[in-house]
Order: sequence, then structure tokens, then C-alpha cells
Amino acid sequence: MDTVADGADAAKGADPVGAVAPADPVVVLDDAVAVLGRFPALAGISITVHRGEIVWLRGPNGAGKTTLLRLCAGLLPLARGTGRVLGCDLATERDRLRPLVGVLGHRNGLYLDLTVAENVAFWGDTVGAAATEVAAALERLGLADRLALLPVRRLSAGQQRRTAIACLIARRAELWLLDEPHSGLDAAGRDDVDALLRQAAASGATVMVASHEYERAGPLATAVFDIRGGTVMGTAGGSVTAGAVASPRDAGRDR
Amino acid sequence: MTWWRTAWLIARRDLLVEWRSRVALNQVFPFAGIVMVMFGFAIDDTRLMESIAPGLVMVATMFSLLVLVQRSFALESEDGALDALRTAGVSSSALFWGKSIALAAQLAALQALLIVLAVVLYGSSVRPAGAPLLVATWLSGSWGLATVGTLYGGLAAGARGRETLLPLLLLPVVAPVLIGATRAVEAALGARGTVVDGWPWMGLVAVFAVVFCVGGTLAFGPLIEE
Amino acid sequence: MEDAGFIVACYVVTFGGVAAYVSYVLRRGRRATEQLPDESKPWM
Amino acid sequence: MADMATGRTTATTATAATRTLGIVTLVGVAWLIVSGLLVSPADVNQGESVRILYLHAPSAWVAYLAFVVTAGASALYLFTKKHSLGWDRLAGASAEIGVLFMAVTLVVGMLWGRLTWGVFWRWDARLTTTAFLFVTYIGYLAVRRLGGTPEQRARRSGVLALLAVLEIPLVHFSVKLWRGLHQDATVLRPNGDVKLDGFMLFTLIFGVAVFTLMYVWLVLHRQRTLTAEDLLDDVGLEIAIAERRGESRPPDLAADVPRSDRPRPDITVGF
Repeated sequence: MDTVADGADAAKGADPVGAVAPADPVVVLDDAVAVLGRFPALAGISITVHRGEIVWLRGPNGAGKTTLLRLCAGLLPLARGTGRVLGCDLATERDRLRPLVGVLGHRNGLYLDLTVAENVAFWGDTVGAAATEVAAALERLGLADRLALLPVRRLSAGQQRRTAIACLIARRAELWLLDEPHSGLDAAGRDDVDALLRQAAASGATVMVASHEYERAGPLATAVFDIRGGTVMGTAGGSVTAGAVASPRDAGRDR
Repeated sequence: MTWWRTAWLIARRDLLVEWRSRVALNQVFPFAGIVMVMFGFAIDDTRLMESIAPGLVMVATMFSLLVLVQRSFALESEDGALDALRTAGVSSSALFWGKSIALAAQLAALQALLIVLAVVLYGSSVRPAGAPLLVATWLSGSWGLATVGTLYGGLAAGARGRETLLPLLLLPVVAPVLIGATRAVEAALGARGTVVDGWPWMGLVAVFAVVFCVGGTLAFGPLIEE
Repeated sequence: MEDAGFIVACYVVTFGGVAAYVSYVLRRGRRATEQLPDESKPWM
Repeated sequence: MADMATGRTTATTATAATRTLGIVTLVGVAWLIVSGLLVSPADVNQGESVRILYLHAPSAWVAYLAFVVTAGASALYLFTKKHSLGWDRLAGASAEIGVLFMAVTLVVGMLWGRLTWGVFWRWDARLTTTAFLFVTYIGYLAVRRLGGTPEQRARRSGVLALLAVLEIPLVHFSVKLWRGLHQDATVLRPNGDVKLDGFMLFTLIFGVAVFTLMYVWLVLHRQRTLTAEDLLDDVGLEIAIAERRGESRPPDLAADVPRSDRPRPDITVGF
């Protein structure tokens, strides 16, 4: 760490070149534009997210929240501007970035004809998770018993969502990008998600959540971005500085 | 996670989905069978049918290939699994091989069924001397069609109008397999020429399989990338 | 002479087809270029 | 938009060079028609129908040339560091012209076949390969129209053009082998057994030259049209970005400004 940037509180213009040290920003977007067809879903957005934060993306439908999450996952090309996520340049290193993030989109990314257990095991296998980790993930989401043997197609929307979250746990991501993670879940499921996200952040992962659920996301978030018209209108809430979560390693990574 | 293990994981997953949903078994195979029966109605000439049976088998395979390729990518896009695969760090070449292996297995089963149907419906018979040629053509044809189908299926998967784009892209490309496999099977079944005449045709099919296997391994990533 | 009809048809098809395409390209080019200033056009 | 503050706007893809080229080509075409239809003599074997050769062979030549250019430009796009979209647009323009000339070749070939063979279509190796090539590049053009970013279009279609290079020899070889089986009696093949005397040969070579000039002229214009359209898309994107950003203003401010009067970005910015 260079001492020059010390007092500047990770000034926005600072060049984030170099290895990702704990206090380095995990996501830095500068005037980023992402295009869906001809439509600029993100119209020049600039944000900085630090390690260990839980960022709540708030805004009306069509504001660009989903696109922002997909851009940060390396799933969409950057049309204009610059961006760097987990030390990877969004223009050139999306291949390297994608395995480092965990995404929960609108859709669950499940194979509807396979059982819950098969789905979680498959997604665990793709990232090399051990069988015990997969079992633990199923257990944690309350999918371990009878449900695990049912095809996903026969589950309710909430149960499918739980399965997707179990798949997400089995993957040890450094950056969690969640689009409406609470949708379809009952109260207990929502509590599970909240606890999970807190634990992930405490153990050094970074979380970005797009949500319309104020009473859920509000208490959870350490920073809030108001997204509207494909840009950030403002930041609010108890935005933590880099120093506040300086050393997440002691929390361990028990997931 | 080695490359081979990933490819195998994908192949196993695709075959497991097929085993659970039985779409190929319950819908595509009967479709191919009914195509054979319809050819029988349309041609209505036993001697002619016997001599063109190999061609009809390959044409029915081509039609079924289109349906199987669509299905192979529909199960990825049904619930957004393609994005999940991309963020799981699955390399595109491993994905290509995995899906090709699964598709080749289904095609091999399908062609075996169609050959049996040709024997039953059109009166074709397998010469003992032609059996090795038939098996070699069967395997290389299945692999060639599977690789080229996966390659172009992946390109069409995310596109508007994919149902119509896929045949437009795929059918001109598979012409060498259609020609080569038909001639080789004709030789093997004794519909035309000697068995020895069939081997160069099998070679053509094998060359096709190798070319598109290599081409697909290299090209699949850029084609499906957004 | 029956052949003459075919031969003339060939010439008509060839140059008629090309002419139709030329007019399509020019019209499309005019529509696109009239909204752009000259200094942005690399060929100018 | 001709009243824009900066610079002139000339609504054309032409330049002095292409105008000259166009005039030369037109004169050439006129002479080719006169020479091919009237001046040149009839062939001993083929009779008058040899006059079709002066169209058929050059248009086939241009079609193949166009596809070679498409493959080369695609390779240059994919394998150069800069990934210049100019190569992609050249590939697209050339493929479109190739499809046009391939269609002309097929139609003229069929008419000629009707004259010399008595049938429109024969399952001749060259004819069949040509038909496959035609369909392949129609598919290529369909993929170019799939949408997405220009880079995505360029990458996809570039890979597809290189795959077509793999495919064409295979198709041609297999069709040739396939035909070899049938041992058809030798018949009049287009330009196979035509005895070209000096003037006829000259007319043929002249036709190839004129068609090549036609190709160059077309490819220049088509590529410029594509360039202009891509630039317009960029401008449209700038406007769309500004409008999109406008959504993020507080509603009361946005209400003050009627939609059409919202400040638009100067169209020349960014070039």
C-alpha cells in the first residue's frame, strides 16, 4: 500500500492497479456504460465498493440494478468507461473475473428436470466443492431431507430460490451479486438469507444486493446506492470506509 | 478441476437431464420413426425403398439432429443456467466437449434405432462383411454431427429466431456427412456397390468429424461469448 | 430464335440485379451520411 | 441536419475516386454488353449461347473473390491486436456482394443449362457446391443481423466466416466424390469445351475485369454505408445515454424541460 493514498480514503480517481489488498476497492466503475441491444441500461455509472461491505442497490424498476450486477459479474461487456472488479479489468479480463463471483439472478440457473441434490452437487462440482460442503449447504437451507430428492420443477418458487442459494453457498465466491434474493421466500427463508449475507461479509466476501424490500435490505446494508436512469443518484446509509473492515481474515471463511 | 473432468461433468449432466425428462426418448425418437414411416407411404415401392433406405436413415437423422440440438440448449436457457455456467468458470471448450459427447450418445442411439427400422420397414439387411464399416460410420457420423450441431447450436442459442436460424446454418454444413454416411451405409447394407467402396466415404465422415471437433473446440468460446 | 430470349434474359438478370443493388446501396448510404458531418467520415 | 454548426454534410458515400471508377465501370459494362451480345462471334459448338459465358464466368469469379475477401478480412479482424471494426465491415460488405453475385451466377447458370443441357439444374459438382456456398453465406448474413454490440457482431461473424473456409473444401470434395460415382456421359459443360478464338477470349477477360471493377466500386460504397451506419449508432447511443441520464433527475426538474427541447449532445463530439 502506498502511503500517499492513505488519508484520501481511497479517493475515487486512484488507480486501482495491483494486487487486491484488503483495503483496496473490490469494485471500481468509472463512467461505465453497458448496453442492452441499443438501450444504454447503464448510462455512465461510477461507484466504488470496498471489501466486506454489503451494498444495497435501491431504485425503481428499470433503473439498471440488474445490469449493474451483471456488469460486475463480467457477464456483460463494458461499452464505455472503465471498470475493475476484484482486480480484473472489465474490458479485457472478464474471463478471469467470472469464476470469482457468485451470482443469483432473476432466474435461478437450475436444471428443472434434475433433483435439488443433483443440482447443488453439479454446481458444487463445477467449482470443486467437496461433498461435505454440498451437504452442509443443503442442510443450511433446509433442503436436506425429502425435498432434496424431488425434481426442481415440482418445487414451489420459494423452494427453487432456496436451491439456488444453496448452489451459491457451495461456490466460494469473493463477490456475491444478488438480484432480489428474498423474492418468493417465506420469513424464515429471508432470515436465512440475511444471516448468510452477514456471515459472508464478515468472512471477507463483498456483497451487492438489488432489492425493493426496505425492511430487509435496510438493516442489512452497510452502504446504499440509489440507482436511477442507469446512474447513481446518491449514496446513503452507514457507508463504511475501507478501514472499518480492514481485517476480515480473522473471521475465517467457514461456509 | 481438470478440463476432462469438467467436460465429463457436463456430458453426464446433459445425459442425466435426458434420463429424467426423457424428451429424446419419448418425443424425438418417435418423431424420427414416424419420418421413416412417412417416407414409406410416400415412396410406396419396396425395391426402391430398399435401395434408398440408407439415404432416408441419414435424412431422418438430420431432422432429428435439429430437434436434439435445440433441446440441448433449451435446457441451458430454461432457467438461465448458461450464465451460471459462465460464472462457474467452466471453460468454453470443456462445455463444447461435454455437450458434444452427450449429443453424440443420443445421436448414436437414434441412428441405431433408425437402422433397425430400415431393416424392419424397408427390408434392408446388414452384410457380415459390412458390419465394421457400418459401426465405424455410425460412430464417426454421430461424433461429427454432434460437434457441428453443438457448435452452431451454441451460436443460435441466444439469438432471436433461433428455431429458424439453426437449420439455415446447420443443414448446408452437414452435407458432407449426409453424402458420406449415406454412401458408406449403402455399401455396408449392400444397397449399392461393394463394402470396399464404402471405406473412403467413411473416411470423409471421419475427416469431417475431426475438422469440426478441432474447429469447435477453438471457436465455441468466441461464438457464445456476449 | 428461342435462344435469343434466354441470352437477353441472362443479361437483364445480371445487370438488372446489380443495378437494383447499386440503387439500394446508394440510397442507404445517402440516408446514413446525411446525418453525419463530413469530418467524421473516414473516406472524405 | 444539414444546418449543423460544424462543417459541411455531404449526403453521399461517393468520392472523386469512386466517381471516376464508377464511370470507367459503366463504360466497361456498356462495351461488354455490345461486345458480348453483338460484336463477338458465335461458338462452333455452343452457338449463340456462348454469349452467356461472358456474364456467367465473371460473376462466379467475383462471388468467389468476395468470399475470399470476407475470409481474409475476418481473419485480419480476429487476429490483429487492434481488432479494427473496419475489417469487420469490409467482411460484411464483401459477403453481401458475394451473395448477390452468387445469386446472379446461379440464375444465369440455370438459364444457360436450360439452353445447353435442356434442363435448368444438373447435379453437377460445381453447381451443387455453389448452391451450398450461397446458402452458407445467407446464413452468415443472418448472423450479422442478430444484433448486440458491433464487437459481438464482428467476433461472431468473423468466426463463422473462418468456419465457412473449413466447410467449403469439405463440401466441394464430398460433392465431387459423390458425382464421380455416377459416371455420366460427357455432355457440354459450361465453358468446358468451348473453343475460344482471340476476340472471344478477349471479351471474356474483359468481362472479368469489368466485373472486378464493379466489385471494387460496390465494396467501397457498401463499406462506407456500413461505417456511416455504425457511426450513426454511436451518435444514437450518446443521445440515448443522455436521455437515460435525464431519467435520474428529480421529477420536478425534468418536468420543466419539454422532452424535445432537452439539451442534446453536440453530434460531433466524440469523433
